[in-house]
Amino acid sequence: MRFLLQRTAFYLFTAWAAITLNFFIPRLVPGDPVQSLISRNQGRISADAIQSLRVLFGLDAHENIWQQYLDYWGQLLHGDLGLSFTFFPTPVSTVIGDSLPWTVGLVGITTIISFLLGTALGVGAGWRRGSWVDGLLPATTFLSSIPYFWLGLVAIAVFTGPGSFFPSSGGYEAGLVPAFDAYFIPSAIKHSVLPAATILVSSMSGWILSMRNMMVTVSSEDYITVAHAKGLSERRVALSYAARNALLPNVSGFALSLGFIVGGTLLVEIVFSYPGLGFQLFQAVGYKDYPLMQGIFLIITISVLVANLLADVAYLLLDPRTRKS
Amino acid sequence: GDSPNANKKNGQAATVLNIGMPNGPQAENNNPFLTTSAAASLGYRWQIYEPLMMWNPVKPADPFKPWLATKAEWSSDYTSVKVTIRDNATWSDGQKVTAEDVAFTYNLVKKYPALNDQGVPYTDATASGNDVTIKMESPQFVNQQKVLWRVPIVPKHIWEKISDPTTDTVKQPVGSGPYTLKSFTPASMTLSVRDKGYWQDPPKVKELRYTSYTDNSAQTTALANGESEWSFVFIPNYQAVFVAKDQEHHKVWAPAILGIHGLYLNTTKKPFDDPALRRAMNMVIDRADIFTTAEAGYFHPQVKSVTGLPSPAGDSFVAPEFKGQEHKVDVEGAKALLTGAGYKLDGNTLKDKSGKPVTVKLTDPAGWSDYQTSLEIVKDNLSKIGIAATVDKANQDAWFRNVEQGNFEATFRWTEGGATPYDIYRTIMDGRQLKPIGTASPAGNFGRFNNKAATDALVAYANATDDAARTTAMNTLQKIFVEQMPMIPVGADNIGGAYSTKNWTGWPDDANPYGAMQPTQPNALDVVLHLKPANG
Amino acid sequence: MTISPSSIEQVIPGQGAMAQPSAAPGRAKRRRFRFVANAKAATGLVILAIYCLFAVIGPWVAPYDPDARSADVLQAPSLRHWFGTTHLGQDIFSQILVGARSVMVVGLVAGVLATILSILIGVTAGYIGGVADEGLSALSNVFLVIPALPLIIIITSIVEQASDTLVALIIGFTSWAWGARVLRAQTLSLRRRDYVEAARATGERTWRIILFEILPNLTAIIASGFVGTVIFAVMSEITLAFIGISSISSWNWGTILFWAQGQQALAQGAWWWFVPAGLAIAVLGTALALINFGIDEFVSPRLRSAGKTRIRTADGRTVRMRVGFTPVLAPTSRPVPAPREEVAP
Amino acid sequence: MTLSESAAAPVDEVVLEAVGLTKHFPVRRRLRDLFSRTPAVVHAVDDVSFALRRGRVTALVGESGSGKSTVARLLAQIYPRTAGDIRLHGTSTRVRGGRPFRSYVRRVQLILQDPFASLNPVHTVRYHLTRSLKIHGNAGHGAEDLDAALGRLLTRVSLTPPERYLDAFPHELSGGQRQRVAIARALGADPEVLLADEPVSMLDVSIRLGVLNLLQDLKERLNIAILYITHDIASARYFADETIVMYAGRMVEGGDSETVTQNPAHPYTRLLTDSAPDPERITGDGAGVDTAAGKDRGQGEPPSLIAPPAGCRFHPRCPHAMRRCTTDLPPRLDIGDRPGHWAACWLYDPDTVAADAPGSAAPDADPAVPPPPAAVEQDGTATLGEAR
Amino acid sequence: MTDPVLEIRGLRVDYGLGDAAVHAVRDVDLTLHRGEVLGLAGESGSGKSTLAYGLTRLLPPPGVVSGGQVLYHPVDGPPVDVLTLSPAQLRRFRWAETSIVFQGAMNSLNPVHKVSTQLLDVIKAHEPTSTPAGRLARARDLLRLVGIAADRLDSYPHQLSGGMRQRVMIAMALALEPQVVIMDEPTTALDVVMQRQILGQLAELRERLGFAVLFITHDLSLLVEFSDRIAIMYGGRIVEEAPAGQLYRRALHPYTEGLLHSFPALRGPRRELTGIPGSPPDLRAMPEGCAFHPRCPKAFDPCDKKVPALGAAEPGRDVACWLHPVAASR
Ligand SMILES: Nc1ncnc2c1ncn2[C@@H]1O[C@H](COP(=O)(O)OP(=O)(O)OP(=O)(O)O)[C@@H](O)[C@H]1O
Ligand SMILES: Nc1ncnc2c1ncn2[C@@H]1O[C@H](COP(=O)(O)OP(=O)(O)OP(=O)(O)O)[C@@H](O)[C@H]1O
Ligand SMILES: [Mg+2]
Ligand SMILES: [Mg+2]
Ligand code: NI
Repeated sequence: MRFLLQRTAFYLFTAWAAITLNFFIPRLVPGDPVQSLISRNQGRISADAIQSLRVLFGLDAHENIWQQYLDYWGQLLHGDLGLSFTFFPTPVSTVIGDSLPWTVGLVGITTIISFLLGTALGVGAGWRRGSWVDGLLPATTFLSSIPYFWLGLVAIAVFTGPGSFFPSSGGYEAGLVPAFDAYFIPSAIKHSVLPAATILVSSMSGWILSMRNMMVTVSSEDYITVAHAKGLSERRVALSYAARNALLPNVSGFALSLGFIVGGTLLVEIVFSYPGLGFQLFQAVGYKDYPLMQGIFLIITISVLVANLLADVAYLLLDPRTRKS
Repeated sequence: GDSPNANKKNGQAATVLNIGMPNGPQAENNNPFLTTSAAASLGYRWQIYEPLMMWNPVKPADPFKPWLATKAEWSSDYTSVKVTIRDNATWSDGQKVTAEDVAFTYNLVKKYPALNDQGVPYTDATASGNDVTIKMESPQFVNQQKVLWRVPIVPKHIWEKISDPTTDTVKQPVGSGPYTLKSFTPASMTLSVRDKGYWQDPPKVKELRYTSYTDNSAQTTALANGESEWSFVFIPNYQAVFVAKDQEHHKVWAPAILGIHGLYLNTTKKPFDDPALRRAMNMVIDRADIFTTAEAGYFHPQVKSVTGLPSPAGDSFVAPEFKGQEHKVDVEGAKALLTGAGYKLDGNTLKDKSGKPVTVKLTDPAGWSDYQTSLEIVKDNLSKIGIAATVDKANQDAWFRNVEQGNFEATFRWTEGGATPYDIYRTIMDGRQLKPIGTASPAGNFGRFNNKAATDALVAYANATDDAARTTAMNTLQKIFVEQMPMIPVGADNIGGAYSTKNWTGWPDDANPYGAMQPTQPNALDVVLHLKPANG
Repeated sequence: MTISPSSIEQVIPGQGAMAQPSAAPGRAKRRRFRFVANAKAATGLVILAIYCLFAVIGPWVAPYDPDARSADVLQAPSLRHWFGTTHLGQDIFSQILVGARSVMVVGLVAGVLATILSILIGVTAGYIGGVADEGLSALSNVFLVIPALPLIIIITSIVEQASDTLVALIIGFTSWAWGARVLRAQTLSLRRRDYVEAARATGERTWRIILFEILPNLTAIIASGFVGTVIFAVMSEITLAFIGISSISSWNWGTILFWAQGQQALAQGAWWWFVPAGLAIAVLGTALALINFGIDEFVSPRLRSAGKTRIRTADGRTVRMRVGFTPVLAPTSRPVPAPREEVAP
Repeated sequence: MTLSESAAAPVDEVVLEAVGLTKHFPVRRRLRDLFSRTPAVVHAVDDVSFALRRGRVTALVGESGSGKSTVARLLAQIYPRTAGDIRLHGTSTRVRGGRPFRSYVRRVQLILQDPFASLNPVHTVRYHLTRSLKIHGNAGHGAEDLDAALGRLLTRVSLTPPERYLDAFPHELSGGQRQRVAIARALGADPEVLLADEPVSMLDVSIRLGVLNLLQDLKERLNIAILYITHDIASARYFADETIVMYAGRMVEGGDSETVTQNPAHPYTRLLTDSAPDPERITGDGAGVDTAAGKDRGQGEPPSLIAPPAGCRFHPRCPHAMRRCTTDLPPRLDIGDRPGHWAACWLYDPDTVAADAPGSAAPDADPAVPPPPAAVEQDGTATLGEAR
Repeated sequence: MTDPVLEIRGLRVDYGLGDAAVHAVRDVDLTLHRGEVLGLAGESGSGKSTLAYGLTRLLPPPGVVSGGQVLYHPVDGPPVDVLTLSPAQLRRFRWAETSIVFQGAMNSLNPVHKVSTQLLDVIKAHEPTSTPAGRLARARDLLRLVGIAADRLDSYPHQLSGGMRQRVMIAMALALEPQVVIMDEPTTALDVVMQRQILGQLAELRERLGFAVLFITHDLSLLVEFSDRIAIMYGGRIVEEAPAGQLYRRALHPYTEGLLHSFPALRGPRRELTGIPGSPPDLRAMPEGCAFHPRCPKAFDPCDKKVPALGAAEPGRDVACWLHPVAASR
């Protein structure tokens, strides 16, 4: 109980710090959205449009920063993240709402698959050392050392093209409307295969390795020897005793690494033109779209926080030692 | 079933046109006035809303083509225009398009500066019968197309109910064009043709599918493999990457418009304040090399005329004395010119009159790869006359600021474009925009070019009430430009596109340049109306 | 970047399972540095050394000026241009060689900075404890939770002219948190070690205890954290250059990829523009990962012995080592001897 | 350094004295504690008083968690005390670090239990000893002095020849050798008091003896006062002049070692001695364990130190507990069999015993249990006779 | 009580293979009789644990059994050699016939599973046909047997004190009523009071259930009191084996002698403690001949040349020492 309270306090503090940081950082960014818009339309927005855009974005008003900070909190507490510049006047929350499902769907699910698969292989590698899974390690290490985006681009070059099963970009076929039907779902899945495979290939080795190492460490614990001595079946010893315990450190590692994953998959989304959050963030940075930047950053931070909180709860459930009341 | 995707398969080749733009995911926003809307970004606003007149940027001097208005009459000083609205047009909800609607639209733009993306100083619009009189504060001879061609006409009965038209995303756009919005997703939008009520023959294309690809490379790939049939995107080595993929059908058309790109020189910095040096530099810069190497041989059509006016769009404006005079690389000529002006070529180093070596720092934003490549070529070219150039890859924001504030030596940049060469010369030489170094001059004259005659000619051209005065002013501008060379012109803006004739023919091309081809221009509607099924 | 969570559980060298009283005196004094003997670490170090060498001499040995244009536009690899040329006829091999410096400098500077920060913050928090600890832990937790790459992208885009050093500093300043956390946990446990207690009881000053008693025992963890940060920094730098956020005025492998991507090298079939830089990064990453494995195995002897699982017996059979089922090499075929006469107790 | 062979002061002079020494560790507060006024603490050490004398070994015995190590750390001033006083040569001292702390530890040195953990694995023997000499200014001047001092130190703890050990790392030494290095490090300060916290419990039986003999030798030759902490009461009998028994943070019995071990007065001490393995107890049939003894001695477990039992802390486990034991804290009561032998137990207060039958408040009160022998006839001479 | 239940013949256990191998257990012969407590003593590193793990084949890598036999005599049926069992047979054999209690109970119990899970596990694995209710009742009985309230079944290991955990381990060891219980320093981590409580209980249980115990510790005084017979190990070999009382009163091997004079006794006259000079041998570089001779006060001519074999010096007493050449004649 105490543990959870403490963690909650920590999460609130972190959330506050992140939100504050979030507020100040874009304000330090020089340049402004209008110019970015012009540069995007090299030469095709007239000089006279600059003023109209400034008026549009409300950039001509000046307020002191403290007041802005308070307004920002006021807005946040009303669930209002402001209006995006890039997609003016679409609210940031709508933009995020549109891209979040894709990120969660692709990155989220793939990350979980990567974690589960990597952990399972790691259990195998750690338990039966010297087996084929162990032999896989050097190869996966090499693959995971390749930058995401490079792997993705090469995959596109190699696997896509006219007549190929794999589409080169996008989350679904053009002309389809997102809906749960027999046309859209297969298309969405088809489009996610390559990016998902890229993420899998480059992120899995981390899990395999850490799980393998934990398995090796746990395998030499006395209680494993005792489990063997008890004559339990190999499966039971491996899963219920060794893997169960080896999993514990990986759970919190998993939550913490979510932050890294979001950063990394940003690139996958860019490369595969996948309409997710990472790509939006990249665009927002490029277009100086502070409200969108802030919104996405906030969402990412909060989801990492929530993941951590969940990991804490999972840890609490998995490890009775932390549960003492 | 009732799935929105159910009929997806039966829309085959001859009914659908796939249009792509490399603009990233979009948010649902069909407000035709906002540059930030998906409708503007991808260009489908012009398939739904129509302008009063159609103008052809490829042949800017050609007369305007009647569209929603059957005719337009400018007052002699170009401060007001009287348009007559066609009486057979209807909105897609069935109501008639009236002069009231048009007047309402112009008053709306006037009332909300945020919607006035062309910055035309409207004062008033009044309807009477089928006519609308639109009044402007100042003469708009050079901005005619901004008034008649760039303003989408919207229905009053809908827009008067919109409380804030600057933030409304117009979920169900109702326009006078032949298409209505069928579906919207962040990456793709579908427009379907209206059943009835369009004022001219309905288009053959039953459905327009817009896809917003995340970047140039994705768009190019889509073009290459036929997913996209029409787009505007920079394709490096387009012959190999795009055309070669389907020699018969994949085509690129990139006509120049009256807007150019070139090397701005800071005329306040020594020794670049010397026109002789600037002209010598112009003489060695290999525009053709830049065109083929940096611009993939098509993207910024080479500006050949010494006046900096692109061809053919600018041909009719070229002064008699410069007609047919094309820029040629002439290293020896440049050297002679320099020696004549007191410079010394000391081995591989050019020394100025005071004996200091001439060096120049070329800057452009890091990510703009065609500009960067251009600078590399310029650097190479300048070395031929002993100028040591360095290429600086700047941060984009810093670059914008520095260029506007005059903190640069030489930079590649564009000029504004318009219906006449006025916008080109204004961007380069307008003394009214002259600001001290350190103060931003966002509208132009980045090189701080200070020439009263040029400014006077610009003012005269914009305010002139007769063609003779305009011609005089234009000739003066060209003469000053050629003699002073405040900016070295290299290429022009193109307003074309990459397209496929596999399913649709009738695209504009050199043989029939009936309009701009970029899918985001108002002409896009005209283009679609020209299309015919390839096998039908 | 994924960091194996197991590194938190690491054992201190000379402690725990390794502490066996019977090691012959006089052998291998500095076992701290013996991890070099680990095959993986050695391979990694050799590769890293080669990279470092190129980082130093790259610009001198490069056959061409990486910026120089030539008439050989977009040439496939040949004897003249080992890795082919770009659309401007620049020599890609030279670009890779020259780019190595920036990559290595950013990696190392960021690694050093992050390591120093993580030591300062982690060890201080762990050793001092109390309010200072709470504050510093909260700080590092905040940095841990905030996704690093997006933060780096945003901060880098703030700076107008992000030089290599600056990029390195930004990466360094944003990526110390994980190391600090691991170090804090480890320091916390070291602080309770008897030898620290003993040093205190002997009368050592606090700074000496931290510097001479605690830090040396953290070397493996610090080294592994350093290597991890270097990997992360290199990847971040390359990513920043690739997506065009950081300045690309100096060559690094990300810049090469940026140009290749801008010119759609792959669509043009110019694979040589793309592949060498990617492989150079991957090999560097693998080398660093190998060093980290080496350190991991050195630190945790259980992992080290985990390597050998099949061993060859004298008579040529292979025996599989397996937890729970000790192999029997020569089950005696001797007949069961007659029970000896036993006397009841 | 001097390592004075003949101490100036007389043997038996009190060097270090603990007076009413108390240490409470604050417990991490739980949510519900916010509402209680008294903060929860671990009563690790309560009201401990004893004196360490020059040239004598005082043993502190007690089960695990009884507070022995805490006492040692309090005396070494590594922990600040909650209450009580520490007197060095009669002067009250309280040091918290810095110069006063160093000058205190120069005279009072602590040796830790685990020789495998108390030497830093990354430093050589030379480093450890040099530091100790340097900190306390015993290194002399120059490298030669230092080498000589190092040599003397190692010789003192019988690690000869010194050169063989000086540059060795701890992992290259056996447990006994390491413990000797730890002792040498303590001696490097040339202390007057050695606080040895279970210095041999981690060592093998055969090596153990060597280290204990070394301590004995140091005591005799250098006249150092030694606090020997152990849970092995038998070794206290052999090596300590005086033995103090602790239970749950309190001293329950004290006296000279032979008396306390052979004729224990406090029921807890008796439980301890009865429980100690004793080969002499072989009954011949092999089933050697005196199960009966194990039975009637309190079964339970040590009490919680956060909320220790009122009265005598042993009463919940004590077979002789009386009602008074559950309420009043027993004072030190002299046993009278030997001078200086005392126990904190109401059984030795005749009034209390008269008022209430021993065992009446015992956990599972069993009237059949005979009263403790010591309470009835306080004559330990029979056993003591054969002791020396 | 005379029939053997476990016979170890010439058991050799190595760490590693080939030249790098450390021979931790060398040609050990040892017999455990039905129902007896056989104590195994010797200083740290003499190979006691290695022997225990080796004979049950639980030695972790790089340990290997390099030779010998471990014959188990079931109550009915022919003896089986544990070393030749297949993994499946071994699994069935384990715990049902031979169970083990290790030194650290905290480490022997899986911290993330309830006591009940770990107890029921073993019953379920060996008696798949039993009903859950039946198993639960068994588990309750078992806990009661070792003096722990049955409601502790739902506790996690960390919620129990060290003594309770060790008792849970003992209960678990007895769950399948094995013939042999091996205990490797089961009480070293506990204090003496707790140690006595547990050993007392164990003795009682053995009385009731009749299993044999191989009791390993280096605390000789504890062994003497608790076991029927004692075997002394030194440098990987058994150097002496005798009934507890006899061994205590008169040790034959100088090493045993030394051991007996190394620990102070609480009772009785103060003995002179001589200890054993020198330090334990390095298993990698064992001295020639008798491993003890470099430390042996009585070493003489043959000691540094030939390894003395274990042989009956007196009825019921075996010793491996050249001082007792009877042994060598075997
Ligand atoms: N730093 C601390 N914070 C809180 N409680 C402590 C601390 N140190 C010791 N204790 C508690 O104080 C009590 C006495 O501990 P101490 O280490 O002095 O016992 P001990 O007699 O030395 O035991 P052992 O024989 O196991 O070494 C124990 O209950 C212990 O849990
Ligand atoms: N993994 C290993 N590799 C090499 N030698 C080992 C290994 N494990 C143990 N040994 C050695 O084998 C010998 C026997 O060890 P073992 O643990 O059996 O001794 P023990 O008699 O049980 O000692 P203790 O009383 O300390 O438990 C020791 O000398 C030890 O150093
Ligand atoms: Mg202690
Ligand atoms: Mg052992
Ligand atoms: Ni709780």
